[in-house]
Amino acid sequence: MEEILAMKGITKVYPNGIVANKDVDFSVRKGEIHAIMGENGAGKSTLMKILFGMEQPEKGDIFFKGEKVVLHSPNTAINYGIGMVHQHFMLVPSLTVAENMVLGVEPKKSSVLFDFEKAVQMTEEVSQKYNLAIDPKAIVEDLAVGKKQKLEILKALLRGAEVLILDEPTAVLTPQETKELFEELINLKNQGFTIIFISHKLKEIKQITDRLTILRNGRSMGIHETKAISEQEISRLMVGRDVVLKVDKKPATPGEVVIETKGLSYHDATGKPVVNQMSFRVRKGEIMGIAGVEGNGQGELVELITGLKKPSVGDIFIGGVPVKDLTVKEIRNLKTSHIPEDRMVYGVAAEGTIGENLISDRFDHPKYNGKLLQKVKSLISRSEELIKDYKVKCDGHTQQVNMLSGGNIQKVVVAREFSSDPKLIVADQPTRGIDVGSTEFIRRKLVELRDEGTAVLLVSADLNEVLELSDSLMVMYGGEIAAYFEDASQVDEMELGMYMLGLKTMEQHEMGGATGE
Amino acid sequence: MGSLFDIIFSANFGYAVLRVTTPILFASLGALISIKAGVVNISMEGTMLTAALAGVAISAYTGSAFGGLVGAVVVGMLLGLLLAYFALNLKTDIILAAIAINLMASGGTVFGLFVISGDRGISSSLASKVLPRIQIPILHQIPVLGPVFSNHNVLTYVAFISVALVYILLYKTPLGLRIRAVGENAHAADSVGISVKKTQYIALIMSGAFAGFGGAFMSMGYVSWFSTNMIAGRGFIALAAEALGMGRPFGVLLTSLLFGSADALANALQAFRIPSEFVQMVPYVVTIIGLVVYAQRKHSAAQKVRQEDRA
Amino acid sequence: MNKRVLFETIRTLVAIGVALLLALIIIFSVSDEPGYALERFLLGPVTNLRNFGNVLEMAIPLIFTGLAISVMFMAKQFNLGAEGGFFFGAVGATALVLTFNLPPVILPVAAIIVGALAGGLGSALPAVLKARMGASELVSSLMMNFILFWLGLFIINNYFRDAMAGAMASHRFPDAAKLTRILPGTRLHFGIFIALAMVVVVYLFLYRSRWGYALRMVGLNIRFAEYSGINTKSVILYSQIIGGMIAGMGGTVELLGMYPRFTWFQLPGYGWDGVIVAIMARNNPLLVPVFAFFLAYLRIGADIMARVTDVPSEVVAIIQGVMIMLVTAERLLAGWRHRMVVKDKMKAAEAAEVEGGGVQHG
Amino acid sequence: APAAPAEPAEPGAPAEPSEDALKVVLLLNGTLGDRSFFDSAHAGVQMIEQQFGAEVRTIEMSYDQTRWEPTLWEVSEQDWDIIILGTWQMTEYLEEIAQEFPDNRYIIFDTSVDYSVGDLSNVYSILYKQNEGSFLAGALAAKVTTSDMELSNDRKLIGFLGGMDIPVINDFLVGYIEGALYVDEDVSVYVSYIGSFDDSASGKENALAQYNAGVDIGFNVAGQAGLGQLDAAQEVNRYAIGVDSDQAMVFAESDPDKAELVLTSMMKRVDNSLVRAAEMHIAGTLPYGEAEALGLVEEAVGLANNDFFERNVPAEIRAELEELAEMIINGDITVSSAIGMSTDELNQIRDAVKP
Ligand SMILES: Nc1ncnc2c1ncn2[C@@H]1O[C@H](COP(=O)(O)OP(=O)(O)OP(=O)(O)O)[C@@H](O)[C@H]1O
Ligand SMILES: Nc1ncnc2c1ncn2[C@@H]1O[C@H](COP(=O)(O)OP(=O)(O)OP(=O)(O)O)[C@@H](O)[C@H]1O
Ligand SMILES: [Mg+2]
Ligand SMILES: [Mg+2]
Repeated sequence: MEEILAMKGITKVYPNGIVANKDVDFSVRKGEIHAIMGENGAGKSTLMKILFGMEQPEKGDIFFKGEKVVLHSPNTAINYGIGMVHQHFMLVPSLTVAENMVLGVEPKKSSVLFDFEKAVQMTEEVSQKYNLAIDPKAIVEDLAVGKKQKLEILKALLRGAEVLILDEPTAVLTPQETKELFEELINLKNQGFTIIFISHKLKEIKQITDRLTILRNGRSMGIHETKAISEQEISRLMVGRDVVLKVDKKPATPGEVVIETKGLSYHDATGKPVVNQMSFRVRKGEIMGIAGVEGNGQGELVELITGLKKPSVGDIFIGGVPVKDLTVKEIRNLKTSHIPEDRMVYGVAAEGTIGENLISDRFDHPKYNGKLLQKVKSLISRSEELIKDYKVKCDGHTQQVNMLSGGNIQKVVVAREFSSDPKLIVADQPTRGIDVGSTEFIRRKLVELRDEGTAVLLVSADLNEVLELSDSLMVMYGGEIAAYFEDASQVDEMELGMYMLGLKTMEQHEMGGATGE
Repeated sequence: MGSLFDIIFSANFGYAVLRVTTPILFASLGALISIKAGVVNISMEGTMLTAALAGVAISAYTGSAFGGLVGAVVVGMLLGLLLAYFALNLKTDIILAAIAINLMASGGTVFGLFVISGDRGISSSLASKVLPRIQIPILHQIPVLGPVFSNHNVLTYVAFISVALVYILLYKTPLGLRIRAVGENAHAADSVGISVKKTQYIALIMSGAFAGFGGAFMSMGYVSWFSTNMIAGRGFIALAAEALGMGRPFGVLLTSLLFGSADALANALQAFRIPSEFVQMVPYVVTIIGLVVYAQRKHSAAQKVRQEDRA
Repeated sequence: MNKRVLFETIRTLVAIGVALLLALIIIFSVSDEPGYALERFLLGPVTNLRNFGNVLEMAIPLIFTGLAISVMFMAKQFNLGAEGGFFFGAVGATALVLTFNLPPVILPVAAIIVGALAGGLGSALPAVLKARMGASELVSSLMMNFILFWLGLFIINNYFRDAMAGAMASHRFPDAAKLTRILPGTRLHFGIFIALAMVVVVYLFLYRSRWGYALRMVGLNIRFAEYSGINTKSVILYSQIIGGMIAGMGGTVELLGMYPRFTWFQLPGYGWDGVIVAIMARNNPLLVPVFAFFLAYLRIGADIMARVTDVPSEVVAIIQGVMIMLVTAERLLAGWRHRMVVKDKMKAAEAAEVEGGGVQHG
Repeated sequence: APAAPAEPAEPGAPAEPSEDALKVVLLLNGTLGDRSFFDSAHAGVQMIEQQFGAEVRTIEMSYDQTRWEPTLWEVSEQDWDIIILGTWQMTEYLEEIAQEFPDNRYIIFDTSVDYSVGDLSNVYSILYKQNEGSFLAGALAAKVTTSDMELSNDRKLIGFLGGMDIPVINDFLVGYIEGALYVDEDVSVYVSYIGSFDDSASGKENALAQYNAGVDIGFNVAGQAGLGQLDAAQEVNRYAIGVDSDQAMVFAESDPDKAELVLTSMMKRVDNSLVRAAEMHIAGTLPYGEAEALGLVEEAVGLANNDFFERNVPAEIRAELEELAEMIINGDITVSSAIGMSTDELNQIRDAVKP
């Protein structure tokens, strides 16, 4: 098979001086699925952004079908038939699917007006051709993640891409959705498309890719035949040491109830219940996992517990205290910690320094304040401790957070939330988009805290994670408890999937006492 | 002298409202376009002022009112271009750049006037032209409506028609789609090969053009000369009108009319011996009240916006 | 970091250079003695004590409004009410000094407090509207400027007007109210110390106090602040009210330092200048005086030029505008800078190569 | 071709110092080209230049208050025989600086320094009895509105368009009202304040509101903003009275139709008063250390007596105005002034004639 494109000696330095890629060689063959792997901040997205003309390399050449090309804008890349599905979706929320589809290549009618009907029609055509079903008239912000992803792929296909770049497409998908996606990818591959696939999940890589390229600290660790290389090897090449993804944890010793909800409901602006009649308990020293497809109310549930939203009906008790009417601050004072789903939106102030971000929950604590002024020294030393303990890769507490890669940003959040000796931790997608190294680290910490007697409510779309960490487990569907398992170790993935997709729902009695009825 | 009631419901009052509204409407439409593209243009005041002078000067020079209008609009666009160049290419803070433009306009126009006419206050020594008024055939005969809606300056009609045009531009054309996309998520637009910069350039230039129309109206329609600082804050009022307009052309129309009415009302109130300071406050107080009302219904509004964006 | 400082300095110098070049071109086109005009423009302010005094005098109000805007912008509250706050603060102060006759020192101090309160009052409404119902503070503060202006005029006209004065003016201030002149031959007054003290206070408030921390976090990412348990509504309130108070102080200090009575029947415009200063200073209180001085120098130099040469004073406005825009043009020389960065990053990378350490954050 | 701006001079001293020539400098706390007040003052010094071969210079300090005091200092340090400045805003600076330079001679117009603050024996103040002039304007307006002139209606309603509700403006208003009432007890006056001296559009808007309410002749006292009244007058075809300078002349050549409607203007003849002062200065009779209020007698105020006036105002009305002027001059009529009036007194006067 001939190389459809190749990158030679690519070097990229960002304006802030970060060297994202250094002399990277990279190439893909026509019709293969090629993985790019590497820790957070290894330079994967950057390399792909260069390939898609969004970033310009300082050094290096790009060859497309053997001839040297200069990709000074996404436009040129698109014209060469390169399409990209970005890690963070590149969609305009308020517009319809069809409008997003044709953005930049809008069909016209009577030569000046935008032809919406035509756009809809075009959308339908591609989605049929590659059987990726989607409603052209739906508003994008109302779509589920999986759909958004389909839309992104369709966008690329509509623009005639023959090389498809997918940046961490599975990070947000359920097993079913992932399976579906993989089928689609295989099917595209068979139609002669070339696919570049970024992921942190070794299993997936092994499952569908032909070859893989590993990046570390912006350098290429070589191209490998997927079959020929073991997971151990891969992670060693990525992290520079062996990584044990299996967290060995001893059985839980649950104590008294830390958090309990009774008939908890939340109705959104339009009045429809997003969280519906949820009653459950989490005990001291127990990790309760909540599995479920994104957008089935997990997010709202978490916000209700942490005080960001106020329940429409029902009660929440933390350590026996009703918190329904308490402020976020008061709830945090009950020793509740919260790892938010979207670190960039809630978890950090991206332009703030690491130090500032580490103290946001305790900046006003008497310990750190005089009458008028803060005790800067003690704040700084505290930050430095945390940076050390949580191995945040940075050059000091004064560095801006947005210069860290996602993995390290997440460590900053985790450091802050875990270090306030919490009685309850609400962890929402704690390891999303995080490399194996950091993932391992964060999961260990969770288990440690559990063993020290913290109650953990773990929400994750990553089933492995839920299954691996949870002592008990709950599935949410349509804002309700679709299933509850006293003992998480007894559950199998596919069965969970059924509950997650609402194909199955448990009866009250099946769920047993633990949900507190 | 009749009661306030008679005044407000007199045809003259209605006519005045439309006239007072015109310059504000132009400017707030301009502001709207720029904000939709994610670039705030607060240099409306200065741009209108400069355009007002350009219109007078060029119409006097060419002897044609239309020539003056074109000149004013072109100058408006040039200032939009200037703002765009500094904000988008040189990355000067756009608010700052706009304030600087306002600063330059207030002094520059006086200087310009002096160079052109030798006067520093008013351009009356120039034989500048005035844009024609238009009698609308049938409407003109109809009792109440005629006096209110007919026989306005041509630009007043242009302003109101522009509302529809801007709506079509933003919601029915590819360019509009791109402008909104850029304003809402520049990365997304960029990733599909839309040039964010180019789109924002276009938006700022268009907003300048509207300011140009507004300026032309001030000096070639509202009054028949240019005089220093003649915009007298209308450019800022327009920003308020835009902000109140829920980011929608017809919303902007309503809020501009609100201003126009409040202003005309203030003038009518002069007849009753209310302390003049309070009379002067009326338009601004009305705005704040409007702001409060709007803020309370924001939510439902926001959803309306979404519905229309779907269309 | 040091490299950045160096670069910033070079960039600023280049910007000023370019701006001056443009200024020269403009001056050439309007003047018969361009060389002399430019010389006056640049050196006028330092050629004699009074002129230099004028620069410092003008810097004082700019520092106050610059600080006021910085505080509000730091919290991402786009309240443009410094203009009205400044004016209304002065009105408040006038009311006080003409009503109570207190001994020296006490009187101006009381006046400044009242002025601050008046200014704070002015920005309170936009703040409340924002906190309570999310109404755009930009709009309401713009409107408040006008309302405060007319309200102020009403108060002066009806309660403190000097009937014998040939124009709208309050009665003369008692001497006890005046801020002492500190530099003979100039009008430079004690206010400069108050202004500089405020710079320090505001700095400590923003960067060393818990309220300042909360304020900055709200500015950086309000959702993060909420999530962290910060009371964002109260931040929205106090950031704007404090901003208004600082502006009000400024109005008072300017009035008592420079004027024998209240005679403003126009908004003095320092609010907008404050925005310029604040943006130039990137909301950093410590940089505010620097850019306030820069702007004041620019203006005084320009006035001198207009006064002693044939360059009309209006041209100056254009020159100022160009200067402000260029000096803050971040992208100026960006290309050069990037090459600079790349070069030594690559070096660092090579170096790191050797120890095989992490390099991306080098 | 634009008139060259104030001619340049070396800093420190005026151009080639010649011993005998009288050196006169005029400081304007505003700019030339206002077609009014400051232009009139400038015209005055130019007459002085011609009539007495003086060497003159005009400095425009612009409207920015912060520039005024420094400029006055600078000029005071240079050697001029007469330093002329104007408006109330300058008085307090002058009171301070004049004492620093006892050998300088200062003339300040349209206001008076407070001679009680110290030794100001080197300052001569010129006040204008704008209330006297306005009295005539009011009388004219009343005559016109009650007359059967073609554009006047049968309502006895006249307009006053002020810039802002401040004493100077109200001094015009008081005279205007008295004049009107003197002619006809039941004339009422529609008083509006534009709230600005720049916004001629708003000036027009307010004037139209007045005309639409039945006003058939109005008096504008609002600088540039007031000019909006002339546009309004033309639009609804009513009469207007200008102020400060001869506003008919502002449009005489560029827009004659408009000029036709400006029956006359109540002028402050700053030029006359300055020439008069210079003359007395040379003769050594100028009463420095005093303030003089110049009115109709000194021809320092008065209605513009131009062709439009001649052509459009009936002879008998003009005659009657002449008489009134005489009666004021020889004291049979004394016009009251707003300067020194409390806001309440003012309100009474305004409410009395409220339509
Ligand atoms: N726009 C940018 N400006 C400055 N630095 C950046 C930018 N984007 C990325 N970086 C830095 O470049 C390095 C590589 O980033 P990149 O996005 O390529 O990592 P990645 O491999 O995609 O990591 P992840 O697995 O978290 O997506 C990181 O250290 C990141 O901090
Ligand atoms: N403008 C920027 N300046 C500095 N760092 C940046 C910038 N943009 C992105 N980064 C950092 O580079 C990292 C990688 O950049 P990218 O935009 O690919 O985000 P990402 O890789 O998707 O991050 P994540 O690991 O959270 O998925 C991001 O995590 C972000 O922290
Ligand atoms: Mg990435
Ligand atoms: Mg990632």
